[in-house]
Amino acid sequence: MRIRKRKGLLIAASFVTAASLVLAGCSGGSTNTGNGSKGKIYLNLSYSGNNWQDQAANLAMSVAESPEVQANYSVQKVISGSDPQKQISDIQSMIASGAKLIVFYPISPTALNPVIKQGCDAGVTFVAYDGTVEEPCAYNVSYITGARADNPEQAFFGAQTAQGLVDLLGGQGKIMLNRGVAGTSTDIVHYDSAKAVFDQYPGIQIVTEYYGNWDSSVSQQETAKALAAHPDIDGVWSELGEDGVVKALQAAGMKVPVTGEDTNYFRKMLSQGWPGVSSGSPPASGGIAMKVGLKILADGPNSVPHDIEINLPYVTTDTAKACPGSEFVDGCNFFTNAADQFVTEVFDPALLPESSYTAAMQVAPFDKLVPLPDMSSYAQPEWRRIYTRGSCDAGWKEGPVTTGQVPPGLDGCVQA
Amino acid sequence: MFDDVPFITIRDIAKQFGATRALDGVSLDLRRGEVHGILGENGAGKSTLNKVLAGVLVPDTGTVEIDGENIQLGRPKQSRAAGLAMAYQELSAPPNITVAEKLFLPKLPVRLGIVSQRKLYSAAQEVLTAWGKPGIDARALIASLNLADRQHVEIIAAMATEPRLLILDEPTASLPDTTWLFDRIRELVARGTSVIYISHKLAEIRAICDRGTVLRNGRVVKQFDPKTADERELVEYMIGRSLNQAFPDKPDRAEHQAPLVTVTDLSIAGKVHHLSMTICPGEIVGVAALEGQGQKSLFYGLAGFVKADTGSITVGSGSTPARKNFSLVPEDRKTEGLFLTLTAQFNLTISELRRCSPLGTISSRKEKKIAQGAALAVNLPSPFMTRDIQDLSGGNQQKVLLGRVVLSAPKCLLLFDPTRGVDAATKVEIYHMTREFAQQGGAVLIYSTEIPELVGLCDRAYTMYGGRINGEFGGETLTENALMAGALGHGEKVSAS
Amino acid sequence: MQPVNVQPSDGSGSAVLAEHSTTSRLATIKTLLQPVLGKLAVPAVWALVLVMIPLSRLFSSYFPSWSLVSNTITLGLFLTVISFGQGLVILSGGIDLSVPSVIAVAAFFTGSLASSGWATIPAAICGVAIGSLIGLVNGLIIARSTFPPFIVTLAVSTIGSALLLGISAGKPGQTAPSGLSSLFDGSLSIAGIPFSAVLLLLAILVGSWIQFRTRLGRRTYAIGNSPQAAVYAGVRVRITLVMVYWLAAIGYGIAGVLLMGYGSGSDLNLGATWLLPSIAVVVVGGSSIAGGNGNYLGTVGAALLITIIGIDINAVGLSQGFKQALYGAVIFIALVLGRLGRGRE
Amino acid sequence: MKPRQSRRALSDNSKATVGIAAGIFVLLYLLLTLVSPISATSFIINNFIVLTTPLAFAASGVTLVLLIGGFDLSVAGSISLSNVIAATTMAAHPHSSWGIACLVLVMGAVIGLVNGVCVAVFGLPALGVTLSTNFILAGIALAVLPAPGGSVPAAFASVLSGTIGGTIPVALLALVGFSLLWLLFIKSRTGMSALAIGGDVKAARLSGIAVRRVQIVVYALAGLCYAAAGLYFSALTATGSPTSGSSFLLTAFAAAALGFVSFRGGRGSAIGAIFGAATLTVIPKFLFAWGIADFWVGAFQGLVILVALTIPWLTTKIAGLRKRDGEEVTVGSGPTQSISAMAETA
Repeated sequence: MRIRKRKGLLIAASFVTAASLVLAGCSGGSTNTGNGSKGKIYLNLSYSGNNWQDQAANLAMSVAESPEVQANYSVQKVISGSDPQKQISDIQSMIASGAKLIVFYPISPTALNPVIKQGCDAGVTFVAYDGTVEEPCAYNVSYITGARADNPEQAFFGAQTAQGLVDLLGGQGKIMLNRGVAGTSTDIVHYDSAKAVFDQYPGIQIVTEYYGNWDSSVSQQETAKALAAHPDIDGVWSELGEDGVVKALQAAGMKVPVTGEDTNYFRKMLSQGWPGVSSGSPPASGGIAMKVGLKILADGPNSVPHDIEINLPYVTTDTAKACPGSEFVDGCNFFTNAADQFVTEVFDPALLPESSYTAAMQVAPFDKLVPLPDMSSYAQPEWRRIYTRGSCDAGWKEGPVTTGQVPPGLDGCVQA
Repeated sequence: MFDDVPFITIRDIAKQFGATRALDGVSLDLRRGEVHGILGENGAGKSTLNKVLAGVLVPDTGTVEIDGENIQLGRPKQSRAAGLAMAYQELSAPPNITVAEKLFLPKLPVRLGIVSQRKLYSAAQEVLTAWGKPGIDARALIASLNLADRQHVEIIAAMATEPRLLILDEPTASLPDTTWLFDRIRELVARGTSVIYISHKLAEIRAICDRGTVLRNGRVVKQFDPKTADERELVEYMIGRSLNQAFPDKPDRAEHQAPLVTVTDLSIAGKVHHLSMTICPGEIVGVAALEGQGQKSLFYGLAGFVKADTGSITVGSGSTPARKNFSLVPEDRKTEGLFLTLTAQFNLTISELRRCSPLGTISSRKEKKIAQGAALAVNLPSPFMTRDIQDLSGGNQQKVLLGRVVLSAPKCLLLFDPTRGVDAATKVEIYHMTREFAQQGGAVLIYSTEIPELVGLCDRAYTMYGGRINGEFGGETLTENALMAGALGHGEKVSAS
Repeated sequence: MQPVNVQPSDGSGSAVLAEHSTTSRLATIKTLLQPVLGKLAVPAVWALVLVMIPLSRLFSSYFPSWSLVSNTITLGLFLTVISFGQGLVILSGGIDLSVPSVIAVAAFFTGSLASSGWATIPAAICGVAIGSLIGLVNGLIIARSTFPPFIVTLAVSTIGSALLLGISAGKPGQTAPSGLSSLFDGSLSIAGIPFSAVLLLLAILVGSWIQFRTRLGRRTYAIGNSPQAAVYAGVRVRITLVMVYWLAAIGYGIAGVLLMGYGSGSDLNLGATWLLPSIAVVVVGGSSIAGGNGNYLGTVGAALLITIIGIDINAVGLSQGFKQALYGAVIFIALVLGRLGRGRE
Repeated sequence: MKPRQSRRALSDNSKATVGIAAGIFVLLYLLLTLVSPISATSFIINNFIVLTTPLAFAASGVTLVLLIGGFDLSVAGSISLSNVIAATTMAAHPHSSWGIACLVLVMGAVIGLVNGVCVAVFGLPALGVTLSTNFILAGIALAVLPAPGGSVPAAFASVLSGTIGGTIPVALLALVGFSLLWLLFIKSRTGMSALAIGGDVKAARLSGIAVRRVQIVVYALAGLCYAAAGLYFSALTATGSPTSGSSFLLTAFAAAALGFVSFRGGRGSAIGAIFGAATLTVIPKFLFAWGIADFWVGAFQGLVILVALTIPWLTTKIAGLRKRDGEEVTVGSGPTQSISAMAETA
């Protein structure tokens, strides 16, 4: 028995060591370690393994690996996972290895503040995309408080999609809310701004709220459960994962207005007449954040505002239009043959014109980078600062914003 | 030398476990400085009694008084405070602590809550030397000690507390000899300690005890003076029936049959050294040995659970794989034999599932039929089949194990101390079943801690010492004294006639 | 039938020592209650399931409705299939943390094979097979060593997920083959009964057949009860353990494929939300967390019960915090009831 | 630094395993400094120790419970709750942060006490109880603070994550202090009893140890460790997050495994677990420096845990070889070691 057991464990141990050698070997080549001379740029993801993150990272890498950037910078992609400690540790390592620019998706708006402060003091430029961080020295590039391109007053994804749903229902009806991941500030911002709109219409009754975790599969399961309890609902407000909501409605044989973010399947349904509004977080922000970072390195810290708002996409049933090939031509906004969960907003005519479906699907370095326009028009108005920085600027204090923003009365900052 | 007013009075202690009454109104008196022997078979209630006295078990009824002061039973703290100390048979020392800790547990010498290492080890070494065992290292881990030393530590831990009542439960199970123990007992007794000496070895009780009591099925059946009591009469009180008709009669010796099982030059991992033996079909062969002489490795080796270094085991014609021919009834029912929270039927058929599941699916009809068959063979009442095995008595549990083994119809049956913790009536049944198995042409190898059992049941017996066979006895030479001598290591190599 | 907690015989090995029960009165009540509660765990869970249906009226004026039942069946199906595997592993005395990564691997390979031209069935079989490799590796390491299953399944599944992330180069999105999504889009329902009801019935039959009616199932009970006694009863512990973890992973793989069909698409976090419920359901179903006894029918009942509770909570829209606290409370109550049922461990 | 004691001292094998755990960490960190020299500067070392401390406390708490043969899954929920309570109350009363810290520690101990009572007095299975308390605590944390927020005053945070005189990290002092407390604990009566219970609970009860009392104390101390981990995490991130503890559920046990704590009880040291936590924290840095930062990181972490499991087995093998001539180690009336080892599954 003693002899057999030792032999068995030797097999286990050798299996383990062999596997690690194999991994070490083949992984060596996959990431290009920067050499000494060039400045170091890092793209640091936290979540991974879903379409949005993958497309944003591909666009950012497509920008960073373009020839003109490779001339004087080397770039490395680091995946930290959903453990705040791990992202803190990785950022510390990047700072220690002399990073110039870190473009990152923060796991939390607050947990990274101390380490970002350390980095800024050491001369590192931090640009956060989609998620925001409260540390002042970092730049935020996010759509969360963004306004619609056609009307700068209509801001906040939650508020605009809520308003869209109310308009589709004519101000009357029972609705359900499919929220994101509980305990995240992004979810709270969307929810509060949407609630502020719904509260202004007595005819609208919110029958239930549930958490789809920004995931199509979970959203579909939770929506199916909710539909069992409320088969008489008239509309669904949703964050990411709205394609799951639509599939649940289709399985229940219902066709009611749905508002949500920008998955390909949802826009395909919109184009086939499903009533709803597709707005939501554009993966293009990854590419844009990289370009913003490069501009800061080239033209200095004040060349761009610290708080950048990306326009809030807004596609309705009539404006949903399929793109013929794999390029964005004359206002088309989704691809017929793309996967259901492909996130369509990978193109921004002004800030990321080089973008394309192929660059979003796998890294395709852009041969010519279009310089960024004057970013001051994309600066976040002071009265929305509290949503991304957790507090108002100097000279401003918290209070309801009544002018210059629709819908009026949302929390924000007012002149002190 | 002390007045003979009773110092410790134990009044009708009773304890019921489910179906069986382990203790049925036991009363005892002890004088100061008296060594009182308690004699009884396995399963007579001896250990249950001392666990009640030690406060680890709560009796249903009964009181204990030491020097007139009543002890609240069921609280180990109270029993220890009242000056009572225990040396358990199953060696109550966790393997990962040191000798010093065991000696002082549960009252480790502390300064401000912290046990000072230096003080602990030096005090422990003093105790060990004081009690005649300087050879044991106070810093050693219990796991690194051999069985004898472990038993020494267990006994010294109890004695060192200078108790008013010391209880020793089968203290010599792993000791090479009794001289060290008896000297220490005499020293303690001289200082006024009363001792309850529990054993099933009459010779020891005769040597050390002032008075003796025989326990059977939880009741006091005989008080005796060890010096004068007649051995045969005491044994009959112990097993509650006349000695001879306990065992099935042995067939006349079948001369020169070809052996069914031949073991040649077997050695196992430093435990068994170049051992050879034979078992003929229809023969019950016994093994007598003290604890830890390699008999366990021999039995488990034959059953195929321990790999042999050298030597060969052949059964019948060729040396077919061990598992088919041997079936083992393991030593400790609870940890090695039974699936406690499952039903008796599950325990019965677990080894022979292949026969209950013709097309891969177990058919409950076939399983029930097979289980009934086995239950009949070991005459286990059928309503027990659906009860959880932990609800059955020790005897019935052992019968289930035997039923499982009979079911797999081995050529050779290996019984390792099968009657340990079994009531007297079931023991007789087990003896008869073993004989029936042999009569059907099977071979049986049985190890037992009780020499009289081996003498009564076996056709032939070996004695083992230090992993080697040092004696073979059969027919007239098969006597208790011969087996005991062989087991103790000074029997010369005697070949059976 | 009297429950016994201490062996009457003495001197036979280390007897299980009774705790000092406080008052004898409490002891007698407990001895009366125990046998009743012990055998009642499974029917109790199913009774609760039936009680919850009318009770759901409290949560929504539309309950109880046919859509409640069909949703419970469909969503309960996934938990039933996953908790079969987890239940088998817990029964053998271990615990399996590789649920999420096996689900993700199986779904990913099924999707990618289907999209590269394979027919649905072979793609699904191959996907499940690849996913089950994680379970096979778990079983091989656990059977050959004395490492704790908690850590082994954790380590192997971390490696599995990382390999999947590497192989898919972060591009996890897979669309389900048409055959699969038809399972759930109502097109296959027979007289209004969703096809998943048929799948659920199939899962219950196969699951209980394996646990109660096969040699593997019996041997798992034996190993979970006492690995030592299993060895001496001639049970080949090693091969059985390898089969247990492998079969469990096949169960998770099948669930992954079904989930992919349900959502007609998947990403790498498809299995993330199923690990803890799979353990909770086995506990609530009356199986002992330490292994050795358990009943798959109880687990299935608990899976449906937890699904219905999920639907009711969802109908009222409780905050996530309250939901999690309630979840913990349900497990705790099940533990206490289980404990009373089994008497002294 | 080990006092010269005979080989067969109290915990000779756990001293050896602590030595090996420390050795592995030191080796990896030296390798790290070779690959990225900057890691040797005191600033980076302080960063590293502050980063390791929460995991070190969590792993020590888990080790305490593993030592007595129990299991504690409530590590994640307790850390989240402690972090959330600390961040919200300190935001409201910034100047009494140290008082609040003590309150949080007491709260952690009380939570541990509840676990201990359920396991020891009611005899509920430890895995089941702590699984349910984990859910309950995580739920309460989410209810108290629905989204990341709150704040930890700079004074409190900078003390814990700062250095004294620019060189000696406070976190290092905290860990060294905790290790001394651990050495005292393991030498105390309760500590030794805990070790004995882990070895063989029945034998411990027969030897007169108050098993219940020790179990309750151990679970309470574990709760205290988790609260300490939560507090240090608050200092590290200067804020509260309702799901901050969720990643600790698995990393705490992995760190214990890397610290060679036995999962079957009776063997292991919190100091080993602290080095295990340090090793687990240095791995991502090491992989980062080596250029493996992409998808393969997770694979390496899983591999390291598996390799860590084989090392204690190797040491016992080597120790076993040295004792070749010694008497076979038999455990009381049980079967010989080799037989039980083969069939043993955790």
